[in-house]
Amino acid sequence: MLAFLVQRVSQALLVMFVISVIAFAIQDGLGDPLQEMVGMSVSSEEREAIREELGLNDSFVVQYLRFAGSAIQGDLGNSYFYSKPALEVIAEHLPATLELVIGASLIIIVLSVPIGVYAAIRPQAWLSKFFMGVSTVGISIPVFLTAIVLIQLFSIGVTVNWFPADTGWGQWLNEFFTTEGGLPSYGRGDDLVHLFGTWESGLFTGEGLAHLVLPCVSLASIMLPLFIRLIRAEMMEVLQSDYIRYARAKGLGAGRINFLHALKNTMLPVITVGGVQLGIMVAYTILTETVFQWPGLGLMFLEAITRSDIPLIVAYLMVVGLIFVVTNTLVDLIYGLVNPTVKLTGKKA
Amino acid sequence: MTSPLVSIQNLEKRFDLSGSFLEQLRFEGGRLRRKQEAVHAINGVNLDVHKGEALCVVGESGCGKSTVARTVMGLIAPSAGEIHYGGQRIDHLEGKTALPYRRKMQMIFQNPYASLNPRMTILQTLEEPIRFHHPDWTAQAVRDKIHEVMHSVGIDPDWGSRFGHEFSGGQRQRIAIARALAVDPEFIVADEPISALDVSIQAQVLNLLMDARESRGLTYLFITHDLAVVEHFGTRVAVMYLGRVCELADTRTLFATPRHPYTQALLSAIPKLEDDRPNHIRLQGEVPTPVNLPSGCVFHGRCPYANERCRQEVPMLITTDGGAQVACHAVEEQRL
Amino acid sequence: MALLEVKNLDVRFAVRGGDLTALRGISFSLDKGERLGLVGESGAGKSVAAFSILNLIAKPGYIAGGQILFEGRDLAAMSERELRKIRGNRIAMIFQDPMMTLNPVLTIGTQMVEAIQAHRKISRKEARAIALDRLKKVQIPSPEKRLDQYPHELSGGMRQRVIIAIALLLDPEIIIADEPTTALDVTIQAEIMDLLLNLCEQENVALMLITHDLGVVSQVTRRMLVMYSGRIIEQGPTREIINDAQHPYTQGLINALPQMGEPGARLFQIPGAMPSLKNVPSGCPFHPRCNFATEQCKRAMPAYVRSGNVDVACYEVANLIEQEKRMQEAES
Amino acid sequence: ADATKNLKVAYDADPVTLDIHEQLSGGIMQLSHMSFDPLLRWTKDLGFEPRLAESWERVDDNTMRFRLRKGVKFHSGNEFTSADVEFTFDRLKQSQDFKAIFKPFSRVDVIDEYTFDLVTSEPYPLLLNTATYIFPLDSKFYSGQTEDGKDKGAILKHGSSFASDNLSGTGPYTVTERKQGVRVEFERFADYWDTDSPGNVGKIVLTPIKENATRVSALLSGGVDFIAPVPPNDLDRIKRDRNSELVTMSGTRIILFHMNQERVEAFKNPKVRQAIAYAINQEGIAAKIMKGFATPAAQMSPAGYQGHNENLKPRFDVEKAKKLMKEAGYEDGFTITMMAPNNRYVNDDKIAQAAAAMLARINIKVDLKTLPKAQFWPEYDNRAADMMLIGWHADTEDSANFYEFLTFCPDADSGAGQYNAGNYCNPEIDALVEKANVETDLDKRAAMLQDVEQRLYDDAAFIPLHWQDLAWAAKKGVNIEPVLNVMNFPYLGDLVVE
Amino acid sequence: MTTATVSRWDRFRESFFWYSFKRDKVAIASFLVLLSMVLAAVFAPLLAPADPYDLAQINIMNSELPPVGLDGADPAFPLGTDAQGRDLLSTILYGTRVSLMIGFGAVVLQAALGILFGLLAGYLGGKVDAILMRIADVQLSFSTLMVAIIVGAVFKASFGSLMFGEIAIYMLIFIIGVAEWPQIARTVRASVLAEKKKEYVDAAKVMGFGTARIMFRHILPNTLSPIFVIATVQIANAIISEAALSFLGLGMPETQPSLGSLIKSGFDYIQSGSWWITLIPGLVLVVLVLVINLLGDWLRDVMNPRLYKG
Ligand SMILES: Nc1ncnc2c1ncn2[C@@H]1O[C@H](COP(=O)(O)OP(=O)(O)OP(=O)(O)O)[C@@H](O)[C@H]1O
Ligand SMILES: Nc1ncnc2c1ncn2[C@@H]1O[C@H](COP(=O)(O)OP(=O)(O)OP(=O)(O)O)[C@@H](O)[C@H]1O
Ligand SMILES: [Mg+2]
Ligand SMILES: [Mg+2]
Repeated sequence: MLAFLVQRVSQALLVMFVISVIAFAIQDGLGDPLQEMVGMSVSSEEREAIREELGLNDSFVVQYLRFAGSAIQGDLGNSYFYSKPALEVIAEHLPATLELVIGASLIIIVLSVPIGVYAAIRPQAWLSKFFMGVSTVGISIPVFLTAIVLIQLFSIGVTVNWFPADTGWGQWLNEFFTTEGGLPSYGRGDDLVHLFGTWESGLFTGEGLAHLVLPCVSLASIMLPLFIRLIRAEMMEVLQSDYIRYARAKGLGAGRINFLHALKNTMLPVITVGGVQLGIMVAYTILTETVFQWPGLGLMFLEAITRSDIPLIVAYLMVVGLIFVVTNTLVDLIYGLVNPTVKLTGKKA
Repeated sequence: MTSPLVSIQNLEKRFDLSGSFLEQLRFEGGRLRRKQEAVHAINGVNLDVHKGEALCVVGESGCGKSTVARTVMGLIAPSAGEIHYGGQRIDHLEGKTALPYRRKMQMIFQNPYASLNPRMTILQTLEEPIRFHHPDWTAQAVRDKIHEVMHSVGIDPDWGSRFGHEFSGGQRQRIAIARALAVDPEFIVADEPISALDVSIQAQVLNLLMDARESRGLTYLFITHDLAVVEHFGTRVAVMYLGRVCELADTRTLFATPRHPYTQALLSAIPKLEDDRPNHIRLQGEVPTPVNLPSGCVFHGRCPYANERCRQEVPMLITTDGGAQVACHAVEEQRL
Repeated sequence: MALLEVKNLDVRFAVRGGDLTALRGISFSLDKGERLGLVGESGAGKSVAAFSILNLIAKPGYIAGGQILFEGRDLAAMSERELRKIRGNRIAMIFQDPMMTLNPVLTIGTQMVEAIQAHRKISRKEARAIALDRLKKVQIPSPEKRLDQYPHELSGGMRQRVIIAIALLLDPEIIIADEPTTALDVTIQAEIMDLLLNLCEQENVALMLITHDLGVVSQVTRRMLVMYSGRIIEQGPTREIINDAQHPYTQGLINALPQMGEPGARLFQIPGAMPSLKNVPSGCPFHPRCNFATEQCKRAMPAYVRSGNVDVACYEVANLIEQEKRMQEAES
Repeated sequence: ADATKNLKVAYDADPVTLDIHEQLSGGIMQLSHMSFDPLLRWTKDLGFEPRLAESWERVDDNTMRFRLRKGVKFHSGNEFTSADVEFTFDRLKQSQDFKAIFKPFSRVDVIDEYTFDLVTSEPYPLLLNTATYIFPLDSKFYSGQTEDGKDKGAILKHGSSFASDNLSGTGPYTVTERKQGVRVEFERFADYWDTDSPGNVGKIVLTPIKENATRVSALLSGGVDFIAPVPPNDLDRIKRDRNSELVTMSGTRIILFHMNQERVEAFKNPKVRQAIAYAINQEGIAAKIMKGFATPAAQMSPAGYQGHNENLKPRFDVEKAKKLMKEAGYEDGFTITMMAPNNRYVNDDKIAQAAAAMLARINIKVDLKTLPKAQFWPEYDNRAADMMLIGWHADTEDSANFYEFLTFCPDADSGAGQYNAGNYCNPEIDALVEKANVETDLDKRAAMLQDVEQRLYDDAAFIPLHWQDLAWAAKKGVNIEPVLNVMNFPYLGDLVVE
Repeated sequence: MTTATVSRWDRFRESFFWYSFKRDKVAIASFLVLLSMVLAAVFAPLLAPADPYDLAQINIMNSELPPVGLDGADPAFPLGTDAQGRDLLSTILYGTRVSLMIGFGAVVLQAALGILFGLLAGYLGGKVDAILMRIADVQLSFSTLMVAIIVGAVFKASFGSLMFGEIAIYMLIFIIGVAEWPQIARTVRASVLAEKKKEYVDAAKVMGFGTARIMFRHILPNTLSPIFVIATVQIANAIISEAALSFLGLGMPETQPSLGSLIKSGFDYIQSGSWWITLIPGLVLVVLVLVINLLGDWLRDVMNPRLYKG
């Protein structure tokens, strides 16, 4: 247990160190942060002076050491664009992203488990085949396309008149495919509830929730098929095992066998994969947030890149790296609690 | 007595369980402690294998039989002790210097389904070791050799282009034996070569091994847990318990007069065709794990004759009047 | 009426390229309190036979014909609901590998209690009491502790004891034990067999013991079936078969045992190996390996003939009996 | 009017700071017009409209006297006086971004509470233009020290300063809440001086939506009431939408190519430059890529500017271009590199691609790179490619500003020709511009500047493409049209919502 | 040998692989679609009506023509034109080529790295394993997207923006390859760990074979089927990753478009009526990725011994 924690902490530190070095090494390649800070007509001397003031003219090593020195004290520098501590900026954007991730995770959990289990129990049923087919198509569509289509359908709405409107069924089909639109397509809405610190939440108001729908659905659309397939595959394998046969030989009902004996064993590997995917999902928010202009970390990061806001980029990468390590650690802890046969060590399972 | 072909001296093997230093640290009673755990797979084994004999090693699962075999073959390094071959210490040899012994010593494995590389044809499986050890041979010579070993284990040379999975267990085991024989070894370690096979096939393989021994003058270190096989096949038997040899004797002597209480229990437990009820010597207690070795005689927890001395003192192998070597205080004290 | 009577059972597996017949025309019966042995080489169909008795053949397998009469009711035709009332309750099963049969993520207690509650409407507490009682019966050290342990915390021998305890939970009429000790050491195997035998005798439970160890069969059972390639080729009283096997395969099986030969001498060996189900030879499936095979053997499966108390499916034996009969007739 | 209506606005960006002297950019100017008032402001037809200054008169060649409106209050409640103007002027001279514009000015002389003189060092024709940049700050509010001992008036480019988080102006809206990059909330200032203003919007929520399509969707799906800018591709769609209204104006930002004579020998030859000018189809680009949302240009000064020369017309003629190439001895063409930003101007990368395709026809092979602006500008400063695309808007709304930055002989010391990536140098023209810059007779000055345009045209000093049009869109009932102008500073204080 | 050895082809035709392929309509259809797309891409220079890289062939006045069948279409441009006036059919053919090159290239690189490191980590164990897997862990802490953004910036910094266009395709291959090697390395390592326990490895050791020989000749071939399965899926993923990067403006330049950058360049037009500029390449991309995924699914079913045992 101790070794496990020490190992994770060292991994987190290593991740953050590597990121910060890389990010610093490449900062020149990202462009000139001054372009966003001053107007076009400012002279080169003025610019030089600002550069000097920001310490941008120092050598890489000097800059890095300065950064590392204050980073150890928990100060990752000031964002050029936001003119305040990068961590503060991240703290402000984090809730939006977390809500997105939470919402998407909920969708994934609520849908993937029943669908995956069903498809494993009844692999031949047409509904299973339909779900599997849809999920294969699902993983083949890039998330930004999904998002674009969702906006078109549910925010803007489409009017369909492909079918002859003079026939009853044609009219019905037209109406079936015609969408109203009206769901919010950008941002988090105005009706946010202030929780604590910088945390404003959209989870408690109708408007906030409405704004969450499309971004969450499109974010979930990448991972959902993966999870359905994973759960189905694991469950099918578990169902083949001796202990399931044995449970049947004991005369247990199908419900108990499927949902206790099989599902519990199925979820073990799923938990591990889920942890990794959760980390990846934080990264995928870059795409979703771009399309939906969701004021979270991903959008902030992408804008920081176009603005060469190095301190913010570094801080973002470090925080995301940290989030990844932390979620994985949590997941491993949960795994250790749920699975009686493992004991936590520094080694990977 | 002539000098032994293979000599295992004071062999010990521990498998570390506790991992790196960090993982050994543990909170206990509010204090940080370092705790090392190891499987004591072998704890001081001495065995000599003489030319031409078939020394059988028996014992229950986990007693270290395979570990002995694998250390002898150099697959794992011993924690302590030495292995000698023809008077030469070999356990520390590596690379080129070990090659001559690789040829002289071969191994046959338990699981015929795993011991053949599934991506290699039979021909490739047999050809590779020959070419490797005799790079100077002509293609014809190699082919002749393959023919010869295939013939001697009774597999049809026509099968050469097929893959292992196309054969039954017995046939695979023959191929594995052919592979071992292809480099003309003197000494063969067989780790439970027949326990995965059906009775009717067991007989075929056992016959084959006996024929090979006859025609090629092979020496075997034969590992098994089937005492009936030992009785049939072995010239001498070593009975192991928890990493120690507890009895070592000629086969006949051992089966006629088992001395060690464990050997006695073991022999009585073999189900015989003529029995119509199990009638075995009942042992008490649970089998101890090799992680926390009991003090004294490792068998004392299950032994009906154990006394205080057995719990304290490790018994040494002593030679009894029958010629058998037994490690038991009760036997030494003639309580038994 | 026999407690269990299997009549002409056929089991097939629907695999690519057509059906494989794993069991063909299996018939036998089991009386109350009787102990029956089922021997044969790996792949002969022993486990399939065991599972099909409980109608537990997993897809792609299916029962293609025949009847499994338990107290006169056909299990092969029963609904899943009714079957569930029998499984684990009237007929219990012990699986081959104690390492794989217990669910690794549930405690022993849970797995015992659920088995009881699946069949009896009693409280958890009462169920636990029963479980504890059974654990005591199988002589597990410190049984109270075991209820809250997970399978991986027990040794192989203990797990098999737990499984026997679970089998006994609901006082079944029949226990089917599929190689209950193959994965265990000789000394432990002897203890477990002893235990199983004693319990069956005490409770008057019928035992169907599946094994490939003839020694065990002879120790434990009174009647035995010999299977080869999905068929029963010989059945009768254990003693009689062990002492004087009729079928050439049974004879070979017995003679190939190292116990039977002189130490150091070549063993009797049956040439070849049991065919896989994909290419079962025509006629008597044993004929390619049989020393006595004639043209007749290749053509059709021989019918059972009775020699003493033993039923044998072999032309050679039939011919011998015929001859004997004729000689007797000639004599008289 | 009662200010009771709400307005949801989506721009492509929100103001980066509340300190309007920290940066000279469109976003900040928009903020300035919402929360502050200038002394005077541009009208739609580029005239001047008095705001905080009620009137002005020239005292001498170098001095202009302004009279201030009385009874104007800052958001803080402080009274607005000449002292505030002086404070603001001094602060502007400190500002890194503004000091260049205010270079010709030497001081503000306070005459009395409501009168002051603005003094230049030399006669300066653009005095009033520049005065539109003076948005008086609340001197009392911005003086003194914060709790942690920092000067409240400090202008800090990075790191937070008092002024970047707090604001007190005289403008129609106070900032009630601001979450940078997410939203800014404005509320009508109750004591706003301009009681004649028809504006009836009480609350404005400004959300930045950077992605064009999303911004348009936001309007169409009813999420916001007013968006800017409108991407050219969506003009049609908005026009067709029954609930939305589109306003477009031809803008003043010129988009052009520089041809670097120092990198490419051939560009030294005026014939080659002219050939390129003939090869580029400005009309095509404006029609197809800009969807008609641009005014094809043959010069830098847009109509309305003093330098605008009516006679100069785009001269697309491939045959002529080929002929010129032949005359110049480059019939077989040559290869050049081209660079353009891809997220700075409307369709900038597509314009560059189209231009490259057009040059291919006269055998000039173009190796084109498009870059995000943060990477483009450093390359631009290095003059890293043979042809580079740039857009320019004259902060002074005056032609001379174009020449000073884009065609003057580059001089690192004076800063002249800072963005002249063509290294074009014609001292005669420069001298002419200098002369115009001290000519206070505006008609004479106009003639001089138009001459400059003509000469640059003849010389093909650069390749003008078009003036980027401006477009805004709003829900029906939001009467944006009257408050819009070519500078793109919507005077939202006067906005009427039905 | 006297026997007539069975030819590889016969062996293949008898194999389970071929058998299940013949029987699976989806697999056959997917394979045919993929094959035709690959062929079309490979022979794009022969098939395409125009060369989209040749700027002299483009006329701005032809821009945004709709596909044939719609009002205002020009038969010279069967799928219409994009905003620059390029023939969409040609750009799609060339774009598919670029996408496929990136997909395959990235996976080859991934596989090379993943196999090498996976083998080393799995077989040698100990420190080598610990170090390699730690690196993999660290790298997995970032998604491909983030790695790509960072590595892309490094590339631009070290090669300068001008060179960047030429090397963009190699850069993307490199980025996606490097970003995803841990996936393959882990799979390889897992199967090496399983294989290493098997006795044929011991048999090889007993023969005295060297480490390299055992790793590459004996173990590697036995880990190939899972590699093959994930490699297929990874091609699909690589193509999607590239599309995502292009969508964010970090991928292929528009002058040398991949399917992703075509979608991106059309994205601005989708709502203004010129939907075909985005939708047609989008559809091609989805179909391409879909058939690869379907083949991957099928391969998984065929090759996963756990699912077809018994
Ligand atoms: N690589 C290893 N790491 C850790 N422990 C090991 C390893 N190999 C063997 N052991 C342990 O060493 C002990 C002896 O194992 P060994 O394989 O020699 O037993 P065995 O007598 O051959 O048993 P079996 O009859 O089951 O083959 C066992 O407790 C086993 O768990
Ligand atoms: N799911 C299945 N699909 C196809 N064939 C099967 C399946 N399960 C079992 N079989 C076949 O049925 C035959 C009988 O198998 P069974 O498991 O009953 O043998 P067994 O006698 O129990 O052998 P063992 O001693 O190895 O347990 C075998 O040939 C096996 O291949
Ligand atoms: Mg072993
Ligand atoms: Mg079985």
